[in-house]
Amino acid sequence: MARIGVFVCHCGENISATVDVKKVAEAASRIPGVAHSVEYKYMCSDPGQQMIRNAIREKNLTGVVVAACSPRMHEPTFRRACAEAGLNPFLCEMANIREHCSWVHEKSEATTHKAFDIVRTLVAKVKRNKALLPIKVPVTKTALVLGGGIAGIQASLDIANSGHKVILVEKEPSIGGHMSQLSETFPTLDCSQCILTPRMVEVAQHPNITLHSYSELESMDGFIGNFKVRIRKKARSLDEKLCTGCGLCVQKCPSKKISSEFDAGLGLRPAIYVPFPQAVPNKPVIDREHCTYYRTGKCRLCEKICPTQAIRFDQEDEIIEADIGAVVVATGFDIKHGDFFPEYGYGKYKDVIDGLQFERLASASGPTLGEIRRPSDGQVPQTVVFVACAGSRDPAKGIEYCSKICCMYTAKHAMLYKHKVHHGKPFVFYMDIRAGGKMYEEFVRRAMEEDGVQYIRSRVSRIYERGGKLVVKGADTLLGSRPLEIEADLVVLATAGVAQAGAEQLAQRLHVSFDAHKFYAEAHPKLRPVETNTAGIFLAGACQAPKDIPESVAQASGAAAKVAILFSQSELVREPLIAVVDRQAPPLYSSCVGCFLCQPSCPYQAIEKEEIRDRDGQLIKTIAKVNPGLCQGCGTCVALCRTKSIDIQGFSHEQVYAEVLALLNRGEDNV
Amino acid sequence: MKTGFYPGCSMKGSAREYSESLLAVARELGRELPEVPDWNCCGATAAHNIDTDLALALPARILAAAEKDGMNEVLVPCAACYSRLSVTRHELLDDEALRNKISGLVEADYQGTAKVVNIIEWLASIPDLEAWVKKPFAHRVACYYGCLLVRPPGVVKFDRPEEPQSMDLLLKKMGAEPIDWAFKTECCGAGFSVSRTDLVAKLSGLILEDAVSRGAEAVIVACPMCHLNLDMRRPQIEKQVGKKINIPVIYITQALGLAMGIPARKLGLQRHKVAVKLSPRTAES
Amino acid sequence: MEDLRNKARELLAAKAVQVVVGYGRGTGASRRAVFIQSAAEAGELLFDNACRQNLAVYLMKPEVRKLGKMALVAIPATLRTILQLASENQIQDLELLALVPDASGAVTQLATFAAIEAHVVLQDNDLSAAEKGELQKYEIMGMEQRRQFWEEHFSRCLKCYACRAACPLCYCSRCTVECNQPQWIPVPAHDLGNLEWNIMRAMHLAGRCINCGDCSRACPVGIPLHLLNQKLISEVYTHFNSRSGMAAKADHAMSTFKPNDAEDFIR
Amino acid sequence: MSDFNPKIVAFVCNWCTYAGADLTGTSRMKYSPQVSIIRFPCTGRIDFMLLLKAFASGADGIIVSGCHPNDCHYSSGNFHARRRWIVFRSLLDFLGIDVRRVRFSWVSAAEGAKWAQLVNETAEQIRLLGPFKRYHQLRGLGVE
Repeated sequence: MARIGVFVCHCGENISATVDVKKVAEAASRIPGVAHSVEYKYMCSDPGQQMIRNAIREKNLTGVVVAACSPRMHEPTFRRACAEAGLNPFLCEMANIREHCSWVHEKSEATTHKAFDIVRTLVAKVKRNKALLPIKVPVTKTALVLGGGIAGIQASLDIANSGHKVILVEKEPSIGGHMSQLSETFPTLDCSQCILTPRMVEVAQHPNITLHSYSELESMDGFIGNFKVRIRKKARSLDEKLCTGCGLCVQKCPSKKISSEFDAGLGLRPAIYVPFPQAVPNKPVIDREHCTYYRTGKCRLCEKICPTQAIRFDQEDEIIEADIGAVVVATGFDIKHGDFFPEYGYGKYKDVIDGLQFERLASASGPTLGEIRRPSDGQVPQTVVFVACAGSRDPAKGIEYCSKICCMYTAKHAMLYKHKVHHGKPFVFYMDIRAGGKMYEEFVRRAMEEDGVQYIRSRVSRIYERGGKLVVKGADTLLGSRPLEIEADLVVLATAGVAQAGAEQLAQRLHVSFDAHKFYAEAHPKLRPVETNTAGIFLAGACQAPKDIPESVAQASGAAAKVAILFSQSELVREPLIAVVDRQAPPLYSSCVGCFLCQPSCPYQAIEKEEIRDRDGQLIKTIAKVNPGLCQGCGTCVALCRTKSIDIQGFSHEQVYAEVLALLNRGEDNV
Repeated sequence: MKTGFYPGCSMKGSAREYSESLLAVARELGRELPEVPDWNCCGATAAHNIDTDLALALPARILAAAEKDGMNEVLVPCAACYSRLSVTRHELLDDEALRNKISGLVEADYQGTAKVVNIIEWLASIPDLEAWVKKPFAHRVACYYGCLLVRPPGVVKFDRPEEPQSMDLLLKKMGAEPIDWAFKTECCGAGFSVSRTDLVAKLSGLILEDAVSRGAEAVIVACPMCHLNLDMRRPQIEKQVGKKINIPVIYITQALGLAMGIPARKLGLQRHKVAVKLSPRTAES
Repeated sequence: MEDLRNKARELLAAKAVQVVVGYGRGTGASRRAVFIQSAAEAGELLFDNACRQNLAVYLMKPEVRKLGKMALVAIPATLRTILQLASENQIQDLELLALVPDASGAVTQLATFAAIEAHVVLQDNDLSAAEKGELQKYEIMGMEQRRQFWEEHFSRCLKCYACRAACPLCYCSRCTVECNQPQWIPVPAHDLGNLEWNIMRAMHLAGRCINCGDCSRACPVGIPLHLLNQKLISEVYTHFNSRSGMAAKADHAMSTFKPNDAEDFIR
Repeated sequence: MSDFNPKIVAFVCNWCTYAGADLTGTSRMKYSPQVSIIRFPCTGRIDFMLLLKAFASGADGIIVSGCHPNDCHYSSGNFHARRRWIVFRSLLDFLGIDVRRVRFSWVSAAEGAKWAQLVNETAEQIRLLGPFKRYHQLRGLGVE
């Protein structure tokens, strides 16, 4: 026989002002199975909790209902109090008579009556509650970091320095990401590579970090603390152990006219190449699409001259499997390319370039060795127009958001140009200047005031070539919208920051969600900005939204801290409110008929197939099984199951059925 | 499928040759184009500056008449009329209350069943147009779309508003070589033709200069207003730019008519201010 | 007919199957299922327009299944049932043969799910014009009239569960009606129990029923149960563009979703 | 009829509508006391049989509410629920059961005002429809 304790709270006057709490407690004492029913001014106070603990011990209670505020407020408080008195915390329920009753109704009989209905409902439920034990899951203390840009590098170093193993996966031949392509960085104008490359080397040499460059995530299964990943290490066509990185092959390769990805298409590279001189690892890759040997079957020059015989033409992709406890996704972003601005002639005119291309022109390691020379004829441009918001904040282009980094890098570009071409005339076309950040506004003002960059508040309507010049048309909206034309030698478009190609596919592999623009979605936009909705997977950097370097680094350290918190425990403890498939005695074994219609309904892929076999190993039946590590307890499968073979702990069939009947004062719990 | 024809005022006046060439081509293609019965002015640029209800009621009356006559679509060759008719249909289909109100004003139950199509859409819908081409129109042409044919993008939705391509594709089918140029959708000055001819001369001058500088032999248009400004205002343009510009301005239907072997007179080519003299070219050149 | 008998003889003689489930003579002009286990008995097989039962129901009966590999004389509904059962992991490919007699009496043998799928796409799998017309008749009735119609019918329900026994998709080893903790559906055959039983059955068949009509034919008191199933077949097809029994591996309408599933009542 | 106090059961998910109803409380907005809430983890958990049980046990109206599409705490439970309700509602209607007695809604954790409005609208609707005698008179659970 159940012995339920009911504790009705006044919440000062928050409840007692409209609900007759004495009457509720008195009526509750008459519910079958209620052994103790009291009211008190503040149940959540120390003396209030002590009343509950004492009653549990003295009256030997088998369940507790606290009629007070919302369980979203104090359920943990009262469950803890029950546990302290030796009652399983899952045998405590809260009847919400404040938010759902006293606060929303006037003082009346009906309000008191409703409060009692709620109490009776929860008494009916708690009678059917079962003592549950928290689920403990072991944690594999190795982190997977996807993406070797500045965010991935920072996250890897922070996790590794906290004493945990890291596997860093980068899809390009070298880590470094977009930051390695940049010339200087705002707002300090220090050289990007000078501050980045030491970190890259640190990654390469860190004993806790295993780096897989030229690799991609193939698949991932499992759940927080217990992921299993498969990484595809693409064939570099050479033996990395033998290769010393001497670069002889790169110098001698006869096919040298391949557009360089690192130089954003402005420079050339050979078929066997390292993306840039400071690459980590400093081992070349053969680009099989362009290599003469792969195309024609002849050449093999690199093989002949390699002093360590490291070239392996027949090398195949390798699949590496690993057990992982947490994942940091730091796959970064891209900028909008392609036939996106026909009105700006982007992709049509050689001298209409994007921001990354300008970075390469301005970079000392770039194709022009840092001299600003335009791509079409190598001349130094005398007039340069920079167009901010090329696509961003433009619903007509399908990109409503602000790409956030362009205002700052455009100011930087104009400055760098002016520093290199003293007599040059830089113009910036902008909508608004968004320079929120430490020393950012000052930086933009410096561009305007010290370096004489002309800022024109105007959208650009069209850019076209006329007599070797690029005519940029706009209207100066601060000067009465006077139509305006500038004849430029070079135009730099700050094209919108967009999600990486393939972001969607990766999201599906990881089971994380993304927004309308394919940027990965954080679990909460304010309070959980580095977590995803999938436990154990964290976000860092621009894969979540366009971000600048300091922001990416800060988030990466945040994600690393989350990983370190996870790894600080040997076991994860989770609430046991999960679905369970029933088990019965032979010959039925389970009422589950194995139709697996529940399987696709699970958002967490938690439903597995379990084979029931006899002692000889003969298959008797295949039934569903819920993986307790993956199940998050939504209960969709429960409502779907025709044989009622799946039930969910904490919201079981018996519990909710009894609640419905009790709420309407029917069934065995009626008064 | 019944396609009606809404000429509007221009096709009966300053742009007679547009109408003549369209009907000549249609006849040759075996397409009937009955006029919308009892049609009225679309309101053009004037109505929507004065009264929004009037601006919707005038086109709604035309469309309701077409609907009543069993027309499934209405061909509107004038870009300005096309804009007014499609905007009206778009707005009335979007808003039931407004539709009821305007239906009441024009005393007709407007349903929106008749689609509004422009000349490009109509020509593009003709299967195997290439097969009708007897004498390829082998010239370098600048396809000039003007402002209203492809805009506003939320309403017309048939080509992209910047750097449109549909007219270029049609001209390619006729054997022409469309050039890549920057003034496809720039303003010609439009309705300022009378009140501020100086402005028209300046804007249209830029258009013609760019077309000529890129080697075009003809400018192809699909709008009476564009034609008027680029052709009839040529003396003012020439005065503005300070040089002679000989490039002819041809309606797309005239170019098609020539390619189909229809005599120039039937296409009204003699009506232009700027003489249409195109040097013959072989297919290779 | 001879074709079918010969095929059965051949299969049994070659031990390709252990039992041929087909139609034989029933009471009067009716046809009933026969279980032919030897070539000698094959002469009992019949095939004509009176053969309407969905023999796939026997696929899920353990006593028939234990006879061994089965060849099933199949009408269009049977084939779709086989695919539906396959998609619900109840039968494996190559576990059975389907024998499909055509109007001329010639028999097509379908040995794999792939072959059945290829055959099924060519069938007319939509509700027939007559069925749609009948549905519409009730759809345009007033709510109160519909309520009375069903109240009258359900008042005769005996809770004999013949509908369940005849249904090839009611194969659960424990039906919701047999759950008593809690007792989801009252045991007595009173109005409430009857209504809840029939709602429950229709919901559990939503997105699964292949419209064989055996439930209505089995009902001893003549409740038009097929109408409920046909209504939901039509809803599932209209709203989710999904049809059951078309493929051996399929997304089930009620366990999948599309983010843009349209409705007009959730406000 | 004027003293008819309908009984309305609300089946809501924990993460959006339950929290939304909490917000109604913290904002001290008032609504009709005829509605009581039963908490579920997700709308995906709500079994259609429970709705039948509520009617059979004397409910005059039902509210079912959860997270807006794309906002589900479990990412897709509400999408599954939506399919279920599309089919279930058509079936009830086909059986001549008045679907105006079941109100489906999406109420987010931020929509305290919407919850109050939803409850009041439903209560008003059910008041107009009167007691669900037709259903309660079917012989069943304790209604002998």
